[in-house]
Amino acid sequence: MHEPANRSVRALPMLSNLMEIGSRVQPFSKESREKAPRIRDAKVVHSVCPYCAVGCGLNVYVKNGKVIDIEGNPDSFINHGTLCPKGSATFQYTVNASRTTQVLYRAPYSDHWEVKSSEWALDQIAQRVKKTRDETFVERLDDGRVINQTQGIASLGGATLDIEENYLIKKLFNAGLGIVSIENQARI
Amino acid sequence: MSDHNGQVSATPITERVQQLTQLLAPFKKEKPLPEQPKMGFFTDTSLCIGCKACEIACKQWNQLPATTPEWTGTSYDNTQSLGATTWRHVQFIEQIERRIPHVNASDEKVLKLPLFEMDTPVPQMGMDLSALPELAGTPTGTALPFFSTDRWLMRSDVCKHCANAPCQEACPTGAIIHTEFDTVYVQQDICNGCGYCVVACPFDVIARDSEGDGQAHKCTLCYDRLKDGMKPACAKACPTDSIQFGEVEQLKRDAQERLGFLQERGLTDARLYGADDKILEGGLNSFFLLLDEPETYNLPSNPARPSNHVLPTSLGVIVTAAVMGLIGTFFFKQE
Amino acid sequence: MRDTQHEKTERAPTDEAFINKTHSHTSAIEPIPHQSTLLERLASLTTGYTPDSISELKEKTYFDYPAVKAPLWSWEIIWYFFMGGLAAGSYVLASIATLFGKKEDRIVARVGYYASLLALLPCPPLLIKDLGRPEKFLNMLRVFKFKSPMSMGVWGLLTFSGFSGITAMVQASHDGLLGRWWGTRLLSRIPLKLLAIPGSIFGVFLGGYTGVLLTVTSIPVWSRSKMLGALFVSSAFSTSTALISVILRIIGAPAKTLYKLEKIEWANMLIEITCLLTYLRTAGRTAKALVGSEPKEQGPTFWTMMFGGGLILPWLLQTLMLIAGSKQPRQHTSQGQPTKRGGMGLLVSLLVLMGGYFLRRTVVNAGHASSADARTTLWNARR
Amino acid sequence: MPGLGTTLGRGGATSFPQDLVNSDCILIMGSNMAEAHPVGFANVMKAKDRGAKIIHVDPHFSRTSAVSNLYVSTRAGSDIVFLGAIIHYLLENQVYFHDYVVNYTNAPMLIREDFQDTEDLNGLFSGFDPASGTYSNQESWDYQRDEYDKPLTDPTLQNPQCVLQIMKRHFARYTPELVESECGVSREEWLQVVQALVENSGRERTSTLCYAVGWTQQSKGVQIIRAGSIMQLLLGNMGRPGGGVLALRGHASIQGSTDVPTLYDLLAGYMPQPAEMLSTKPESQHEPTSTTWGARQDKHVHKNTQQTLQEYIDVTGQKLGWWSNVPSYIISLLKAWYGDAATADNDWGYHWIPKITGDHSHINTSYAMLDGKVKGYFLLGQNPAAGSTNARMQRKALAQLDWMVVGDLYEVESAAFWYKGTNGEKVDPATLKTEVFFMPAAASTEKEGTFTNTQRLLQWRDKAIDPPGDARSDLWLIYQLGKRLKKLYADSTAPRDQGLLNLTWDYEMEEPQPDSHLTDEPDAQLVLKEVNGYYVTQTNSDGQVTQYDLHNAPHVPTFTALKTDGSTACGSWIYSGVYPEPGRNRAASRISDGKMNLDWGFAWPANRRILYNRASADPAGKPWSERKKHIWWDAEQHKWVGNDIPDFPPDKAPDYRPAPDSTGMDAIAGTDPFFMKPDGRAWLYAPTGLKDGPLPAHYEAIESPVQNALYKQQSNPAAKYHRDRKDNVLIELGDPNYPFVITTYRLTEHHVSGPMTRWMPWLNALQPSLFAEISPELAQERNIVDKGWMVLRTPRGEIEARAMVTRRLRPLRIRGRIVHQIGLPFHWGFQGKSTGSITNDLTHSVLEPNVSIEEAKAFLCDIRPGRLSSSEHNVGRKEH
Repeated sequence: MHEPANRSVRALPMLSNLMEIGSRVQPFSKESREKAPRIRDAKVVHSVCPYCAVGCGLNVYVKNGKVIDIEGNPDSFINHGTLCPKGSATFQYTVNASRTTQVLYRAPYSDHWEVKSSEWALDQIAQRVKKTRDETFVERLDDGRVINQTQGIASLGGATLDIEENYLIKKLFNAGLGIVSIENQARI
Repeated sequence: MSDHNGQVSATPITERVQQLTQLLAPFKKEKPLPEQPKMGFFTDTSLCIGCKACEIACKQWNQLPATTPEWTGTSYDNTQSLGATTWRHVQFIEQIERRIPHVNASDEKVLKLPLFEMDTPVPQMGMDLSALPELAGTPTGTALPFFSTDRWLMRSDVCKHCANAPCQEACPTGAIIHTEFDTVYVQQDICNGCGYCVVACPFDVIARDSEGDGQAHKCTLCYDRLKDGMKPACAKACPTDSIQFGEVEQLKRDAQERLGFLQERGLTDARLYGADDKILEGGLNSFFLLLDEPETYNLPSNPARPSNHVLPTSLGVIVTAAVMGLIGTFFFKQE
Repeated sequence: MRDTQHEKTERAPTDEAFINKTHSHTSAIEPIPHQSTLLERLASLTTGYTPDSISELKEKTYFDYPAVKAPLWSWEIIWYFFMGGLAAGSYVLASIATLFGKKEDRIVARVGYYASLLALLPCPPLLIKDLGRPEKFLNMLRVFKFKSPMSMGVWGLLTFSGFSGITAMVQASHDGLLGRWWGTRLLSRIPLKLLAIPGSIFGVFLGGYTGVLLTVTSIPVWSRSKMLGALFVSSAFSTSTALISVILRIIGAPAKTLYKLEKIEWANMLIEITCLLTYLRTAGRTAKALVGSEPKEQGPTFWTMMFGGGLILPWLLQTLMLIAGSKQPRQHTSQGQPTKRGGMGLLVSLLVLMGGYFLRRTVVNAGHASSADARTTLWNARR
Repeated sequence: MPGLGTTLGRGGATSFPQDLVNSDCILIMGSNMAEAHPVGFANVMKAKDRGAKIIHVDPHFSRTSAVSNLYVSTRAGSDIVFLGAIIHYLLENQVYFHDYVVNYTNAPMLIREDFQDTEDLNGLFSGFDPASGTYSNQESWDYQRDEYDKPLTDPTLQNPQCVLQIMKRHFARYTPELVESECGVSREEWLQVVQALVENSGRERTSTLCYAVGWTQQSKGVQIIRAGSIMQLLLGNMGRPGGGVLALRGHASIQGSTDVPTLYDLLAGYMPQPAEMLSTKPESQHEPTSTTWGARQDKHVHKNTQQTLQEYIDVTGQKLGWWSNVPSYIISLLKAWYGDAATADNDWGYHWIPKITGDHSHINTSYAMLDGKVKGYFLLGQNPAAGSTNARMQRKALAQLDWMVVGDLYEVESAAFWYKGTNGEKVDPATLKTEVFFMPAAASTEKEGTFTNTQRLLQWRDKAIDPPGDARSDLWLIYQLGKRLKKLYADSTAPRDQGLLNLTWDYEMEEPQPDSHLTDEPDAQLVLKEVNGYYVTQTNSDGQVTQYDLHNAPHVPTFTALKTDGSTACGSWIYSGVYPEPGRNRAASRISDGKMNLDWGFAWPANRRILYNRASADPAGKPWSERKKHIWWDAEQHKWVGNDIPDFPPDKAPDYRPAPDSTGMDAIAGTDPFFMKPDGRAWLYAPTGLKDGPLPAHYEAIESPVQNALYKQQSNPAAKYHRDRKDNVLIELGDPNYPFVITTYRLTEHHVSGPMTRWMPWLNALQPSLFAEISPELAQERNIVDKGWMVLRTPRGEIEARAMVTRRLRPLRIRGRIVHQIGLPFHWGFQGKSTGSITNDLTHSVLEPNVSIEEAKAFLCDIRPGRLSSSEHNVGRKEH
């Protein structure tokens, strides 16, 4: 099967030895000798993949206050360390220059965002909620039945949030404020 | 170095010495590390679900930039090839027989709505159901094939980590080495981007990062991870064990077993690629189980080992030069 | 035709149907009978392979994506190959003239050694510029690897540069170009003949290794035939003979010497033609990238500027001149007249130089076309 | 998932993906599992290697089909024909699992004589009110009952009024011929599927059914799931290893967000939201949608109002079975919410909970928004402007708001709708009033908390680092907002504000998190403790009563400890047990044992991994077979033992028979595995709880190219059509302008409408553009060039996509006619690093009656080559 050239090499062991000059010893560099995975001394934080609902375990590697690597958790019986492409890309989901990290505000009819502080925004939102709730709250139906609800405010979202967050949303919006339209992706 | 200790006079000399040592550092060839068992990949395409987790896991671990997005329309493969910043690449090959649904002869052209002609009776209200064909009784048994006849082959391509790697043989700086794990590795502190490895590789693997550092790059088989006994990122991420990592000898035995398993299940086209010593006279440390001919996957079935060309071609040079020299001598000697 | 079957399974011809699917962008198969052009016929004749688009389309590939990477090399390497060939050939020719030439042939040696050094000068910069990381050029000297023509080439070039440099200096000392002082005296004491033989060996190396360099790759058009080294070295000889001949015809040289050069040139070209034809025949289908006429293939340039204009035409002219020259009684009496300039030979030599350049250019560029041709790459690897 | 809830008792996947390796046959239908759940699908691949047969039935040849043993190409929207024919086959050939069916399902129950089937009424069941478009009177669907209200049965299954006989008649015309003509599946291929299932079910073998939104996103989604569940019950595959129905859910905590619901019609743990329906029309019309559980009211308690807690309990609780425990669950919830303010005297604060007055589901709310009735909107991690059906309408609706709050990591379409449009469409901000607050959110790695995954498994995430910049967790946002609102209302004495003022709202972190710079982050563990439940008061042996608050209270060990006397508080009873004692957060437990992994996370309820696992043993309590044993009765220990936590009262012997007048759990026999149902049996036939009939019947999709072959009734009669909406124009049957069926799906490389993937260069490089998959035949018919552009159009909108001409799509022969299907992913929008048309601009907003989910998996469209004119000079896309 081998080509003639090779046969000639075999025929001439001397020649083949000659050809090996420079190929036998691997010229390692310093860097190669010292190579080490960057997560060698990193802190491992256990997490769960934020995408689909299979629930793959993640290991988040942290060094100097920065996430340096996110991989599957090999101990998890769900994924045994494996991940799909989205899960494997969780690093880029969290460490991404395109992320919006400032509170943005768009005034009515304005054509631009304004950067605001969280405190300011929270105060404003609370005031909007109070105003709208007070304007739209219905205590009783015409026939006298108590309903204590408002349809003036709605909420959407939860399937990507934590249980604890869902719990507080329902508790505050529903039990506290009387908002009825509290919905999430489960409906979609 | 010496800002506080006031060794001012020594500084320039030290610096120069350092500069010199830095310049010469690459020339210092470190002692090769003690040999470890050979490590490699067994990529079993019969298990690939084309999820491309390997591509991303590789990018993530090695922090490689994304390639410019380009929608190719070549099935679900928008990656197209391995490259300087793409070290795993999933291929998609559609092999689908066309079964043309039968329509009534009169309607063979474009059928416009509404048209509700039936060629099998749809049971109607109040119809005598016994008029319908009998249902099959107890099942006669089903022997479903391992894959349905329509196939969408998927394969995660990667550097083959050849036992006799043409890129390594070609490399004029010694940047490309066989590591202690017998993987083929480009030492980035050495490579000067001559590009010879690029044309030496028979598998479309190694490439020079022309938009980046100008050096040659390819799968490192996660050399850094191997040093700590960790699995390479792609093999670790692969959800279906299509990418298996381990000692080459063991992997090759597993591969044979898997091939037998598949052939027993009727996959007569299944074959191993690079698991024996045939390819490049030593086989591949990263080898494949294919479900079709290698060419279907753009794999050369038996590529030449470029370094074997050195002798015959040189012989040609010598003979030709000798003849020409003699002719020159002859004519010059002529009166 | 009524088909009572529920579904008809359109199986055959599977291959063709499959091709239709996977390669619909190649606008399917062209079964139109194709009137082959002159170049195409030449290509078939020389390579022994007639492209057959239908059977080639039936070969499997993956969406026709390249199966090997394209070479990174472009004009720097083309010029390096050309200049390196001139430097090598000139040195060897000069050495032959030194060793075996008559007294009047000294001028060949003189011009040859100088030309060699001059042609060599741009080579290292060209090579370094071609690197991805030019500043790391010195890393080339980290290893010495027989199997890597690139590694050997660097060492060979380095050594040859030494010989070429010293030889030129010696020659210059002889010629008094460096002035007269102890250094030049020392240099002029070195016998040229001593340098000529080892220098020529490295010259042959430099002239030929470039071909070996290309052959020791996976690019089909370069690597299938093992004749590229021979072809390049023959071209190195013929182009440098032409170069020296051009210079001599410009500065003037003994007619006898020029006549010798003409004969050498003629013979070299004949050998080059032989090498080229052998190369094409042994490369077969893979030579398509060089001789074919499809986009990116080098055929049109190759046939006109190299094969036709740069080899066959000057060879024919040279043949005619030699025949004419031998019929015309040579003016042996004019030995006393030292010089002759210009003439038809100048044209021939210039054509040869052009051919030599285009040989490098088309061969290197054919590497690009060849790497893009997955079907031929995969065919080439079936053995 | 009331499909599962009504049939089996709980609206959750009955099993878990890792159990698939124990399957002998896996039928994947209505799911592109390999692409949407690759890691879960790894178990399918393992099962296949172990010899299991993998069957994929889908309109679109996907990566799931590619690795299956058998791919069956079917018409979108014809699922019930396919499954109905299987049910017919099983019944007709008596190849169902007889002992299982007789003992564990309601097959022997007798149905009232006045019940009329779709066979009798040409596509309608008895009780339909055409005026309201609802089954306003479902009484005729009920069982025949004895004097104790217990159903009459015929164990011989011969009585013509028994469920099995009714089903036989109901499915009689679901034949292989029908499958061939309606699904476009050859009868041979269909038979292969049936045979594979039959061969791989029974005592020795089990088969699993996997489905996902391919079923739920249809106007009859619940009934398709019902049909699949019925098939599995007849085959005897429920509650057994390698069996069951695996509902594959698509979001990290979508299960969690229904368990601890952010849904308008549910309170925690699947108790319904109290309702006071607006109109005086029959109550069922405005009955809340029953998202995952199915309504459960005992047919014999009818209350028109739910003004008091007792009325609520009467309506929502049950006399029989597990739901008799509702009082302790709802009172503990009220205690968790209103703390000390909730007392027996004030009905535990029940009146503060708002009553729903209609269907306030997402799409209906969007329409209310469009009408200007909704002023303020919170969007937390959701993107209706691209991700919800009829997205164009959604964007219009957002523009009618006074204000909205968007919490997300990236500036998603819903946050940018006021200045940007799809395909380069001009939007003039000066005309849009909506005030927008964009609150940057923390990523999942930047906060701690719990996700509940597809198998009901709670898993805790530790926090890796602080979020960047001003980004904060949604927990922080809600908590801080609540604190501010409480302050704003602090002086109010108005009764309507007292709920808010009494709301317990103290989740202050006791110690700051290590390495964190955030000081005002609430303590997620405390919230989880409240969800788990705690003792408000405890009485020791001396009769001394100790009062506790959330911070110092002892944890409730499990939901059986919950009380009706107000001594316990619990945020979601089904999660009770997740945090049974201080320092023992079972969601954060990570111990894999290679078996059932009972110490990895916590699966509700009570950490049971395979639901209804009592059914893995025969009526006598012995495993059906050694090969498939899971739990069994240990007579010596007098309890259920085995590999899993028994999903059954642990000491209820198999031979226990309830007294005729027993109630609550006492009415559940030792052979009744489905004890969430009042009769303890799985419901092949649903005598109550569904709005579109007790049995699945085939209706065409709302938009279909063909007439319903079986009934005069074309599509689901009870669906919510929104016909009066001008932006919801529907394609009429036979409209030649819209001849093609379209179905949508996910690609592995992206996530839903893209908010979590389209900003990521790595993923964008893998799938850079929206494309539509069409067959070569259709491409030829419409002159569409492979890799070129094409426009897809419905009356709701037009979009452009790249054309991927592929044989993976295949024209079907439906009743002698060619029907073309188009496949379309839906991951794109106008924001992010990879942009493209919004697939949801095409979809309509007709909703499934039980759960108000839209129909995105089967509708009609037209196509043409080319691009949308507005985008021809649009952004210098690379594809040019």
